[in-house]
Amino acid sequence: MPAMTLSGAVRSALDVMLERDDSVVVFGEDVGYFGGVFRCTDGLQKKYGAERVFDAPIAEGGIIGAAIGMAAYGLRPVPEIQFADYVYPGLDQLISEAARLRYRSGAEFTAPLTVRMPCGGGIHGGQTHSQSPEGIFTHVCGLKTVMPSNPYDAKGLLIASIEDDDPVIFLEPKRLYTGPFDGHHDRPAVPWSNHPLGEVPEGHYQIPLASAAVRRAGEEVTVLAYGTMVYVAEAAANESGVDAEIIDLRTIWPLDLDTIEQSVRKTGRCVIVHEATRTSGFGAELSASVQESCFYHLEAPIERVTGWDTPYPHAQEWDYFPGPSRVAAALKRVMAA
Amino acid sequence: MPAMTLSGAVRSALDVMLERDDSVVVFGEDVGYFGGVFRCTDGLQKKYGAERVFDAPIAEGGIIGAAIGMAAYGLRPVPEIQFADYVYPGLDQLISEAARLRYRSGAEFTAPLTVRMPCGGGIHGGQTHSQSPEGIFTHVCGLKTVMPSNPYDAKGLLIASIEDDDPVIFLEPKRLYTGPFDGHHDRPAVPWSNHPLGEVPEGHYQIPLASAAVRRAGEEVTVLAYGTMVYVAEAAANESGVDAEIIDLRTIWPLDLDTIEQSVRKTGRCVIVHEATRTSGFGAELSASVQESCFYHLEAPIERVTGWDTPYPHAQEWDYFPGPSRVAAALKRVMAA
Amino acid sequence: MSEARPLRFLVPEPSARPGDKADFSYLPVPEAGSVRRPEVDVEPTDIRDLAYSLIRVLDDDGKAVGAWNPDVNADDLRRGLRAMVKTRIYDDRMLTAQRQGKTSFYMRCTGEEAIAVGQALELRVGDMCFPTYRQQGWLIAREWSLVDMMCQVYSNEKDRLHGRQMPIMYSSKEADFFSISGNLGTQFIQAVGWAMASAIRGDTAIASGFIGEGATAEADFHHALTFAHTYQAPVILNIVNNQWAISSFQGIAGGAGTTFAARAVGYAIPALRVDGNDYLAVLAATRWASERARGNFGPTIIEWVTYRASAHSTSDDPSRYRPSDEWESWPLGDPIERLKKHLIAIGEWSEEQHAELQADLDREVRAAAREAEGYGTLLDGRVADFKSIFEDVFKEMPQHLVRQRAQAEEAEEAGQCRQ
Amino acid sequence: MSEARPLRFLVPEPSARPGDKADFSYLPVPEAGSVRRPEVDVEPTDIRDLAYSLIRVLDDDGKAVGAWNPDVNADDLRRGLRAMVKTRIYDDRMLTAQRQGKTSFYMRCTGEEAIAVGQALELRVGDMCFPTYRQQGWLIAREWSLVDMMCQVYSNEKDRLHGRQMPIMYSSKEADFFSISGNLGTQFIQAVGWAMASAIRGDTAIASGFIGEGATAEADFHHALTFAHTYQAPVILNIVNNQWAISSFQGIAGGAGTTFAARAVGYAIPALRVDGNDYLAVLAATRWASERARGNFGPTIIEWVTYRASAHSTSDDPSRYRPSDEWESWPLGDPIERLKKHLIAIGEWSEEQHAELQADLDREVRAAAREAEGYGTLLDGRVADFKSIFEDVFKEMPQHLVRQRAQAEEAEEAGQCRQ
Ligand SMILES: Cc1ncc(C[n+]2csc(CCOP(=O)(O)OP(=O)(O)O)c2C)c(N)n1
Ligand SMILES: Cc1ncc(C[n+]2csc(CCOP(=O)(O)OP(=O)(O)O)c2C)c(N)n1
Ligand SMILES: [Mg+2]
Ligand SMILES: [Mg+2]
Repeated sequence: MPAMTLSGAVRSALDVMLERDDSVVVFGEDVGYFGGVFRCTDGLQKKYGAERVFDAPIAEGGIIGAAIGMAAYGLRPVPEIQFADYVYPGLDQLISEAARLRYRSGAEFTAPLTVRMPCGGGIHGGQTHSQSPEGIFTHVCGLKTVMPSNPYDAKGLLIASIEDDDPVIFLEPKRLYTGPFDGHHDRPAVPWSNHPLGEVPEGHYQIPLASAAVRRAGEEVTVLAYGTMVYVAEAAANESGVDAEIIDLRTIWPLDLDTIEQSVRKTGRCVIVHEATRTSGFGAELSASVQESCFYHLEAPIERVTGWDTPYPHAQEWDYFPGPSRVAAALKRVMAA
Repeated sequence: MPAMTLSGAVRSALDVMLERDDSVVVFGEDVGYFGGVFRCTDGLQKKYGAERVFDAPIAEGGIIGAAIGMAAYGLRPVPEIQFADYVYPGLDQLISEAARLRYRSGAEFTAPLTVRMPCGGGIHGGQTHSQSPEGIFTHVCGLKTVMPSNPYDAKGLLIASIEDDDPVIFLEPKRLYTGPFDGHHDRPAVPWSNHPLGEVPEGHYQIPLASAAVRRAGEEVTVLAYGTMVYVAEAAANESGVDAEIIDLRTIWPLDLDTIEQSVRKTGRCVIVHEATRTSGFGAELSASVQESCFYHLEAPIERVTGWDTPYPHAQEWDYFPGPSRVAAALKRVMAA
Repeated sequence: MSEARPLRFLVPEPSARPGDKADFSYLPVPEAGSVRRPEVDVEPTDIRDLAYSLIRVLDDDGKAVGAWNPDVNADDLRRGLRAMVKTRIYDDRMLTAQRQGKTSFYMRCTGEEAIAVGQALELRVGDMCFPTYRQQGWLIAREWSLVDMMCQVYSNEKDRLHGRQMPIMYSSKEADFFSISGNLGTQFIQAVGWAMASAIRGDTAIASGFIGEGATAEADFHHALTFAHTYQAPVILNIVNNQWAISSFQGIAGGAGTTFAARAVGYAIPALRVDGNDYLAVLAATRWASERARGNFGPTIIEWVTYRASAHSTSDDPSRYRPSDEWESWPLGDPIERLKKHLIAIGEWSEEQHAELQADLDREVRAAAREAEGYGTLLDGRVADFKSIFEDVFKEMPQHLVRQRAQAEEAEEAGQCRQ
Repeated sequence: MSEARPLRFLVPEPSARPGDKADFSYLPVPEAGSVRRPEVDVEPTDIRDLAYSLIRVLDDDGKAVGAWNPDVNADDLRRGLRAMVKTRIYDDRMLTAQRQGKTSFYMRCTGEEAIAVGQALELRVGDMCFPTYRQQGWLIAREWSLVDMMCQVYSNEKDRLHGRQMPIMYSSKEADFFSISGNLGTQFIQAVGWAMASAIRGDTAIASGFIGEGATAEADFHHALTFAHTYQAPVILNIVNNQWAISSFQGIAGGAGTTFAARAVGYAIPALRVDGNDYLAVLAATRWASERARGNFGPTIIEWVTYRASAHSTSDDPSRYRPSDEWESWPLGDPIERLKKHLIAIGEWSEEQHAELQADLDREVRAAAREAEGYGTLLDGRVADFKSIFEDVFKEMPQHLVRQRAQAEEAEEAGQCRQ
C-alpha cells in the first residue's frame, strides 16, 4: 500500500468520491486552481473540472448556506472552511439550517454535506489559526463531528462522512497533515511514511462513524483522546510508565460509549485530553458521561488535561499546548489517587 | 418596594443605567419606538431620545459588530437580540471579537457590552423561539454569561453586567417575564406580585456577578439550576419530599464553585438541571467540575436532567421541557443510589 | 478644511405614527405601462434605471397597458384570482382558529397575495420556491391540500411535520415549496445554492428565493447576491417590500433614499422594481426573470412593492406603531380588487361571479377546517406521539437518542411527562 | 416560453494564469484629471457614475492635473514619499527576518503603500483607523516607533501584545490604529459602530475602516454598509482592491462586470473609485470623504484600485496561480515611483535626494531592527513570560484562571511546560 500524508489521504478520499459519485462537489476558499492552502485539493480541479471543484468567495456563511441548498437539491457538497477558526460566520447556517432541516421538514429535505476544516495548533498560528471548536458542534443536535488522527482513518472517515446522509463536521488536525506529532516540538519531525497508519489503500473504503479505536491496550488508566492528542497520550504513557489504555475517539459525536465504558470499567481510572479550551469543551461531556455510566468503577477522579481557558497564544504556544509531560503528570496523579 | 415583573425589572435596570450613565445606549430589533416584543424597553426611547434607544436593522451580526465598535469608542452598549435562537449570526463577532479584543490588544481596546436576549421555552415557540444556548457562550474564554431567575436578581445582575468592563451575555428566561413558573403548565399562572423576589427597589443596586444563591437549604441532595429550572427544582423537591439544597447559579460563568463545593461536600449528592439540550450543555461542565472537586464526597452518580438532544418541539413542548416530575424522579434515584 | 463641528446621530423615522394620517409621499407611483421592457438578454449595466422605477401593468381603470402586459388568457387570470381569494379566506379562517385557541400562532399575507400566487402559476413544476412565512399563496395556487396545510397549523396527528414546527412553517417538496425556516434570511443563499446545483448537473429547474425587506439586512442576503452573481446562478431573488418589519419601517432596513431593488446594481445583477399588488405585473416580471435564468443569462432581483395589510402575526399589535389608515390609503390598492376590476373591464368577470366565488371558497375552506379539526388541534391535544420527537434528528437514530427515547418512555409510563 | 435547455454552471477565471502573459485589459484606465469633482454635499444619487470611473490626479509625465488635484505643499508630499519608502524598506527587512527564522510569519503591502500612508496623513489625530493587515503604512506615516512594531513582529519581551498575537497584528490606540483581527471583515462594521458612537456623543472624530476586495464577500461588509447608511455614520469605508485574495482573483469575490465601489450604490452611499497608486488622488479622495463625514453628510465608500505586488504572506507562493509579469505590467505603476516622478517634475526632488533618502531610511530601519532584536526574537525564545497568557482574558482574573495559572506554574516548576 502507498504511504500517504494525512493531507494526501484527504485528497485521495475526495478524489475517490469525485470519481465514483457525480453528486459530490468540492469548493471553498482557494481550493480550486490553487489546490487549497494545505494542498488537500491539489490537482482535483484539473482532473474533475471547475464545475465539480471550485473557488468560493470569502464568506463562510455563504459557503455553508450554498452547500445546504446544493445538498437539498441532491448533491453531496464537501465545502472547505480554510481554518476552523473561521467557521463562526457559518454557524447560523450550520446550527439553524443544516442540523435542523431533516427534522423540521419531516425528512422531506435533508442536508448531506461534509464541512472540512483544519483545526488545532502547533504551527505558530496564534489565536486565529489554532482553534479546536469541536465542543460547540457536539452541542448541536443534528450534527456529527469527526476528527481523524492518521492518514488511514482520515481517508476512511472522510469517505464515510461524505456518504453519510446527515451533515458532518470533519475536523483535520493541521499539525498532523505531514506527520504524527507527540508534542515534542524540539525533536525532529517524523514523516507518515514511517508510520503503519500512513499506509493507505488507493481505492474506496470506509471507517464507520461512531466507532472508536483502542490505540494502546492498557490496564491502569483509560485515556480518551482524539486528533493530535492521541500521540501526546502515547508519549505520556511511555514516558510515565503508566500502563494506559488509549482510546482514539475518531468520531467525537455520536460517541462510541460502549468502547469507553468497557475500558473504564476495566481500568477504574480515566484521563481526558483535548487541545480545546477546558470550560465546556468536549472533555466536560466525556467526563460527565463516563461518571454517569461508570461511577461505581471509578477509583480516582476523572481528570481533564486541556488547553487553558485563554486564546491560543502565538509565542507561548508550547505553554498552552497540552504536551506529554502535562498528560504524564495527570496519569501519575490518577494512579496515586 | 414596588412589585415588578421580570421584564419590568429589566426595563427598570436599563432606565436606571440610561439615567446615570451617558455612555449607555440601548438598541436592537423593535426596541425603539415600539419598546421591544417583550416590552423590556417600553417608553425608554420617549424618555431618553432616539440617540440613546433605537431600532436596528435585522442583522444580529451587525448589531453586535456595531456594539463592539461603540464599546471600543467608550460607550456601554446594551444591544438586544430578539430571541436567543437568533444570536448565531452574531456569534463570530462575539467569539472572535468581543471576547478577544482585550486580550489581543494588550488591554488597549475593550468591549464592555451587555448582550441581552430572551431564552428558554414554555410559550409554544417551537424550535426557533425556545432555545437556551448558554453552553456555547461558556466555552468561549473572555465572555461572562448570566441568567437571572427573578425580578430582583434580574435588575441587580443587569446593572452589574452593564457596569462590568468585559462583554456579558445576559439571558432572560422568557417564560419568567410575567411570573415564576415551575413547569406545571396546566395550573393557573402566578404573577410576580405574589413572590418576595418580585419586590424590586426603584433605584440603583448591583447583584455581584459570579455569585450563586442558595434558594432552598437542604441536607440530602444538591441541585444546580438557573433560570426557570430553579422553580422546577423547588417543585420537584417539595413533591418528592427529598430534602434538596437548591443553588441558583445566577451567573453561569464565571462559576461560583465555592458555594457549589460547600453544598455537595455536605450532601454528597448532586443533580444538575437545565433546559438546553443535554450533550455538551453547561450541565456537562458542572458535572465534570463537581466530580473533579468533590469526588471523594460523592455517594451517588451526579445526574443531569435536561432537554432531550432534539430541537425544541412545538406541540410536544411539555414532553421536552424538563418538568418537576422528571426532576423529582432524579432526586429519588440519587437518594436510592 | 472645515473646522470641527459636532457630529449628529440620525435615526430614521417613518412618515407617520399612530395618531398621524398615513403618508406615502415617499413612494412615487408612475403611470401603468410607463416603464420599458428590455430583452431578456440585456446587459445588467443597461437597465440600472429599472431598479428605481416601478413596473405596473394595470391602470386605474383596470386596463392592462404597456410593454410589460403579458398576454394571459382569461382562464389563467381567473385561476390567479381564485387562488388569491382562497388565500385570503384561508388566512382569515386560520386567524379565527388561533383566536379560538385551536393553534398557538398564525401569520397572514393579506394584501400580498398576488406575489406568491402569480409566481407559483408562472413558474414551472419542478422549479423550487424558497419561501418566507408569507408565501402560503404559492401552496394554494398550486392546489396543495388545504387540509394538509391546516393540519400543520393545528399541529395535529395528521401534521406531516409531527407538530415539531410552529404553525405556518410549511414544507412541501411535492409542491416545490422548501421547508420554511424560523430564522430570517437563511433560505435566500440556499435558493442560490440549489440553483447552482441545478446548473452543475446541467438540469433545467430554476430556483426562486423570497425575503422580506427587513431581512435584507441579514448576511444571507449579501451572500445570495454575491454567489448568484459570481456563478451566474439560475435564480430569481424576490424581495417582498411590504413597508414594515414588525414595528420597524423600511427605512430602518436601509431603504431611505434608495430602493431594495437597487441593492442588486452593485453586484451587476439585473433588478426589476415591480408593483406587487398588480397581478399582471407579477406574471410579466416573473416571466422575464425566469426566461433569463432558463436561458443561462443568470440571476434577477425583483423588489415587489406591496403593503402588509394585517398585523405581523397574531402576537403583534400594529396600532402601537403605525397609523390605522395606512392600508386604506395605500396607493397600490388591493391586489384582489385590482385583478377583479380588470377581469370585469375586459368582460370576463362580474360582481355576481365574484360573490359566488367567495361563497364557494368560503364553503371549501370551512369544510377543510372541519376535516382538519377532525384530526385534532393543539387545543384538544391530539398531536403526534411524543416519541416522534426523537425521530428525524438523524436518518438513523444514534445510541444516545435511543437511550433518551427509552428514558422518555419510562418517564411517560411513570406519568412524569407533560408535568 | 423558450423550451427547456440544459443550464450551464460558470466559474469565473482570471485573465491570465502562470505561463500566460499578464492581461489587464479588464481594467480600463481613464486619463488623469478626466473625472469631475462634485461638492461634498452632493446627493449620492447624483454621482453614481463615479463608482464606475477612476479618479486619477498624476498623469504619465508626473504632472498633477484635474479637479481632484489637492493643493499640497512639497514638504507634505515629501513626507508622504518618505513614509512610503520607509514602509517598503521596513517590509523587506521584516521579510528577511522571517526568512532568518526570527519570526514565524510576515505580510508585506508592497505596491499599496500610498493608500494607508495618504490616509494617515490626511485624516486628523483622533480619527480612528480600523485596519486590515496591510495598513502598516498608517503606523509608519504617523511616525510610530519602528522598534515597537518590530517587537510585535518578533513577539519578544518588549512586545506590548505579550507575544499573544501573530506577527503584524499590531494595535496602537495612541496612533489611532485599532487592534488588527485575524478574522477578515469584522473591523468594517466595528468602524461604523465606532463612528456611530462619536456621533451619538456629539464628538468630532470620524472612523476609517479598511477591507480587502476579497473580504467584501463577508457579512460584515453588508452590515457596515447597511448600518452606515441607516444611521448616516461619519465613516470612510475603504475597499482595497489589489486584484487578488490569496490565490483567488477579484472575479471570485464578485467583481466581474462591475466594481467594488458600485456595491455602495444600492445603499445610497456615495462611492469613489480611485487610483490607489496615485498618492495625490489618495489625499484628494480622503479629503472629500472626510469633509462629508465631518459635515454630517454621512459615510463614503472608496474603492482603491491597486495591485498586491508581493506574495499574500510568507506562507504563500503566487507563482502557483498568477503570471510572474503582472506587477511589471500593472497599468497603474508603482506609487513610490509615481510620487517621486511628480516631485522631480515640479522641481522639488531629485534622484540624488531619493537615493539619499533610501540610504538614510535603510540605516534607520536596520538600526531599529538591531535594537528590537536586542529585546529578543522568536528564535532566541526571549518572549513574554508564559504566565502572562492568563492576563487580559478578563479585566480581573476570575477564580478559574487563577487556578489554571497556578497549575501552569506547578507544571512549569516540574518542568512539564513546553514539552
Ligand atoms: C434571524 C432572525 N432575527 C429576528 C427574527 C424575528 N423576526 C421575525 S419576523 C421579523 C420581521 C421580518 O420583517 P420582513 O423581513 O420585512 O418580513 P415581513 O414580516 O414584513 O414579511 C423579525 C425581526 C427572526 N425570525 N430571525
Ligand atoms: C473569516 C476569515 N476567512 C478566511 C481567512 C483566511 N484568509 C486570510 S487573508 C485571505 C485573503 C483576503 O483577501 P483580501 O480581502 O482581498 O485582502 P488582501 O490579502 O488582498 O489584502 C484569506 C482567505 C481569514 N483570515 N478570515
Ligand atoms: Mg416587511
Ligand atoms: Mg485583495
